[in-house]
Amino acid sequence: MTEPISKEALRTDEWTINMGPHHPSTHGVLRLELTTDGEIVSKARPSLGYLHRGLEKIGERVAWAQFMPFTDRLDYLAGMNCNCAYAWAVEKLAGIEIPERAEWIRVLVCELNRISSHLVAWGSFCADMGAFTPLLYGIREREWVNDLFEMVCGQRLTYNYARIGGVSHDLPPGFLEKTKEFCDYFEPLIDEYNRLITYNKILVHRLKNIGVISARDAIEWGLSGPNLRGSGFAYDIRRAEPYSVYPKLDFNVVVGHADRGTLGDCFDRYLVRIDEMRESVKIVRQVIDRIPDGPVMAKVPRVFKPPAGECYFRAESPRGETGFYLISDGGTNAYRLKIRTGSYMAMNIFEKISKGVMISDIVALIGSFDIILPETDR
Amino acid sequence: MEPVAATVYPNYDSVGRAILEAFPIIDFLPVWLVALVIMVVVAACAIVFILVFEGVGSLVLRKLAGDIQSRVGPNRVGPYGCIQFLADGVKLILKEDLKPAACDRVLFRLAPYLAFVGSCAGLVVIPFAVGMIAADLDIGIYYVMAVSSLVSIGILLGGWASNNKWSLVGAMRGAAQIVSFEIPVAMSIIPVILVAGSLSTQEIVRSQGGLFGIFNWNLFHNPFLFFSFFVYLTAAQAETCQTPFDLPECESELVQGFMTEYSGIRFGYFFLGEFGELFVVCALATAGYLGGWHIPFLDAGNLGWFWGNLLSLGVFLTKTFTLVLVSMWLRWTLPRTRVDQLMRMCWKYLVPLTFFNLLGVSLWLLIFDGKGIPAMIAALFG
Amino acid sequence: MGLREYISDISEAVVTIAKGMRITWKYGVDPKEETTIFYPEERMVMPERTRGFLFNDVARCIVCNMCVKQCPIDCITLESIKGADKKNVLTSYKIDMGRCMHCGLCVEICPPKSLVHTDGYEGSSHTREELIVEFVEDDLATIKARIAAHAAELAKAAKAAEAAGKAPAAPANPAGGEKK
Amino acid sequence: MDLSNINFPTDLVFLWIAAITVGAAVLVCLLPNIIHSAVSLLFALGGVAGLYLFLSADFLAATQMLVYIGGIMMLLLFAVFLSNRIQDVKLSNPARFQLPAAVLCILLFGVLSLVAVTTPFPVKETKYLPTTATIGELLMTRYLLPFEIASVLLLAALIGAAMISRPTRKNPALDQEDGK
Repeated sequence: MTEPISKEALRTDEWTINMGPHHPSTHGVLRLELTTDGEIVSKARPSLGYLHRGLEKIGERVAWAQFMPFTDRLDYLAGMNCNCAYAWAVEKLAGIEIPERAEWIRVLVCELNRISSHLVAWGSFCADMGAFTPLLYGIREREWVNDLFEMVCGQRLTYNYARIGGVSHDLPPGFLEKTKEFCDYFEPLIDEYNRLITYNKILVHRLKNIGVISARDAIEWGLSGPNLRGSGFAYDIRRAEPYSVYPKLDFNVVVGHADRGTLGDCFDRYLVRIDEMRESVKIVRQVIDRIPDGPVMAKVPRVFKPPAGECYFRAESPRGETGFYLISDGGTNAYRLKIRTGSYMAMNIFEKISKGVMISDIVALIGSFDIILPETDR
Repeated sequence: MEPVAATVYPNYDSVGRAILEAFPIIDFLPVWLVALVIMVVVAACAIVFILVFEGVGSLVLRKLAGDIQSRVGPNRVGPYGCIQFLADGVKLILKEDLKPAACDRVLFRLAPYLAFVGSCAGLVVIPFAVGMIAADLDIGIYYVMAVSSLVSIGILLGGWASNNKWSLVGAMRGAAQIVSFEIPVAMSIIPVILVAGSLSTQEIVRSQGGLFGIFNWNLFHNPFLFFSFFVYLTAAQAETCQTPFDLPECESELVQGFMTEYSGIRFGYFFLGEFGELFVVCALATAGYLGGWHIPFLDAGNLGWFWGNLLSLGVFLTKTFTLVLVSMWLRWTLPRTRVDQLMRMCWKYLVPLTFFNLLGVSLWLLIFDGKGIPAMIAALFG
Repeated sequence: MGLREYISDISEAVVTIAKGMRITWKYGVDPKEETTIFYPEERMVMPERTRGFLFNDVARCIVCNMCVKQCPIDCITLESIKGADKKNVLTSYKIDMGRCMHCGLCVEICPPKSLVHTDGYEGSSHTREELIVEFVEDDLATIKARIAAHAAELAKAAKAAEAAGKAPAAPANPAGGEKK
Repeated sequence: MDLSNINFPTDLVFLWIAAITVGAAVLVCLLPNIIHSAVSLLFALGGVAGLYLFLSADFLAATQMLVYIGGIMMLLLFAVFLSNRIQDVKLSNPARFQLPAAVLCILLFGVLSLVAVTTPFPVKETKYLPTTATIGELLMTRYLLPFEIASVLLLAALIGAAMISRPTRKNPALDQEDGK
């Protein structure tokens, strides 16, 4: 007697694949435990901590000013943003007014760094998708920005440029002209990138409708930065909670608009970064035109002891909100230092949205979140 | 039945005959020994050719990548890095041949040879020049399709024997992809067979001869063939796992897929096999659509043994290498598809298109009595 | 999926791929686009502010210990002994270049500006010990002898001054070694 | 000298190919690892292709390669690799009825040998002639109906396989793309 074959009899086993910590597409040492049924992923659990260095504890042990070089290591692609965010946070805690020119310089370098960070994000995302050439183009343009930063602070990756009370050096002569030159060179290239790969049919089909995050989910899971704006929610700390000289600047908050596929998919997050580069160039141009003269460093005592108290300061870094929560007991170092980063928050929702995608889409998801592992693990 | 063209090219059928003509002294030796010697020589020629092609090809691939990506590429070994490939080859041979502790030792060793043999056996029927073909098999193209199925077996076994889950995923993708894309590749070369009326590659090339230059190519025979050429190139790109479709070995997802655990010369065999396959599909495209070794406005058969072969070989290799370059150019431009999209492309786009083409070409041949557009235009002007 | 969509799908793919290939072609045929610097033969001109390896001009160093305190990762160690004129004299000034993160905080704080960044960036070595750079060239015995000589000189000067009945003019401190 | 009349030590090559075929076939039965068995089946099928070549059936040999090695072996390997816990299956069945089986085998072997030895095979001079055109013509004229019936059967099998393997779990993202 034969029984009809039921679907249950044809069930296939799931298997667990270990993706990372050594895997080219996990952008460092992210480890994912994939449970897959063939190519379909039923569960992807991120396992963090392979790059944990105890930065927050270090911050409680070294003096306020000495923590600045460590913030470079927080997000190595956007050191300037982390530098400035920490400086702004300490200044908010201590109530220091910094000179006008220093604020403008900080905004300038932050936006330049946003461009270079997004370039790497774009390039490595494309490399994950199999197109190797955009990565090299992105790195090529990033070298310009690195040259500029080397002029201004002497380093190409770990800048350590901001100081509590200002910035370490004034802009060198010729810097603004070179920056303007870079803007003129770079702005048409964004259109070229779009022609090269953004609207390429293969890329569009790889990214659209994958990893859809609704605006509500994005808020509930605490996403920030381009990952949140990719879901169509216009929340930019530079606008929502303005700091520094951002209120005086004219720029748009880029949001995803379901260009192809669904709102909040990987392609929207990708496009947000591309368009943000344009906005950053716009800001850089305004800063070049309007930057005032003056000192770049406020008077800060050599043994710096902020009054006892606590503060939270958030800044918009390329990977979302970079927030510093500081508690001072009036001593030379922080009583408690807590860092909130965009990449870590993006990892939370990973398990939720990676259900039912394919193995290739896992790579797309990681790339679209643009995570930096030192930032998630700290 | 005797092919008509064989009477036109009486003595240039194969390398074997060429060797016999060049060294009449071997007439004294026993026949089976001569045959054996000829087989070995021809096989050695093919292997040496594929080695040199692989070396130069990998160098050109890297140089091209450098040019496209605003870099330089290899430039240290020799002037402009021109002997980099020798250094690479020596490195591949000397490298330690690692085997994973838990691999299946027999199959792990067997797999690279299968892949290599499968892709390079196709060289046998490539018509390099007017008299240069290892064996002018009567089933030429069918033979290529048959032996290239060994590649998928090699990939599958290699991925499984590595005892690595990523390799297995790559092997499964590779096998499924190669098996699927064999259909559009075969279906898009069938129109050429229809036009030539033979499966023999040399016969197909000869059918495109004549003094019209490039307008005798099958590419311009009729619109369906023109379209079919591009379908063939796309499908061949997928069958050889070149970049937009390099799913079995995509380094950003599967970390080289089935090749992950291979090192040293075993990796080298896979690598050679990949390049060999690339050459074979491009050479078939040249032979089938781009007139093969035909020198425009010249009759290679009348140029004498030496010059005829040399010039036609040059023409054939130029055309083939152009196609190889296009494939590399694509490789450095495009992102990679996903596996389901790849299959969708195969079954929903390429396969129906090839059937459509096949129908179109058959009808064309039926209606216009086998004449192509250039021939009809020529007839119009007398 | 209608036939029209089917065909537009194919044509869109072809058009976007062709656009991309045009750009790679543009870069591929243009030799001027190469941005590589042939490093050992050509070198980048380092900007003025480059934070390369640290260098301490021990002749000017005042042994204030500020750099040691400022360094967030404690890669600077110095040892000193009391000099003849109550000033500290360096006997050892070591920087572990393997740990130094080139943040520049020590340079900024250095009062006599004797600690500077050079523009050097080539410092590979076979062992970690080789990365610990010692800036004081003389060994301890030499320095002690020099201090003793200085002390004797000072004493002589003091005696002479006592004899002359007026304050002596202290000679320059020679203990730091000669400038490199 | 005419190549078409080359007289190999034909028997030697034939024996070699036959040995490969038979040896691989024996290994299929004897190897403990089912995947090794599958791979030796590959060699057995390849050997059969070689035998076809000996019968001057080049088209058939290529078909053997294409269908059996490219298609059936592939499916076999897929099935073996992907089977649920294949390693747990008891590979060597507990041998029962050994004696009757042996008797049956010997009888069968005897009968076959007898037939092979006693049958007068008409030996013809082998002439290597192209067979492709003839086969094609026969398939399209005389054997058209069987050919078409086989096609319909295969098509039915194909559709059935597609139906069975249709995924139950749906990926909304993929569906959206499909459903255009």
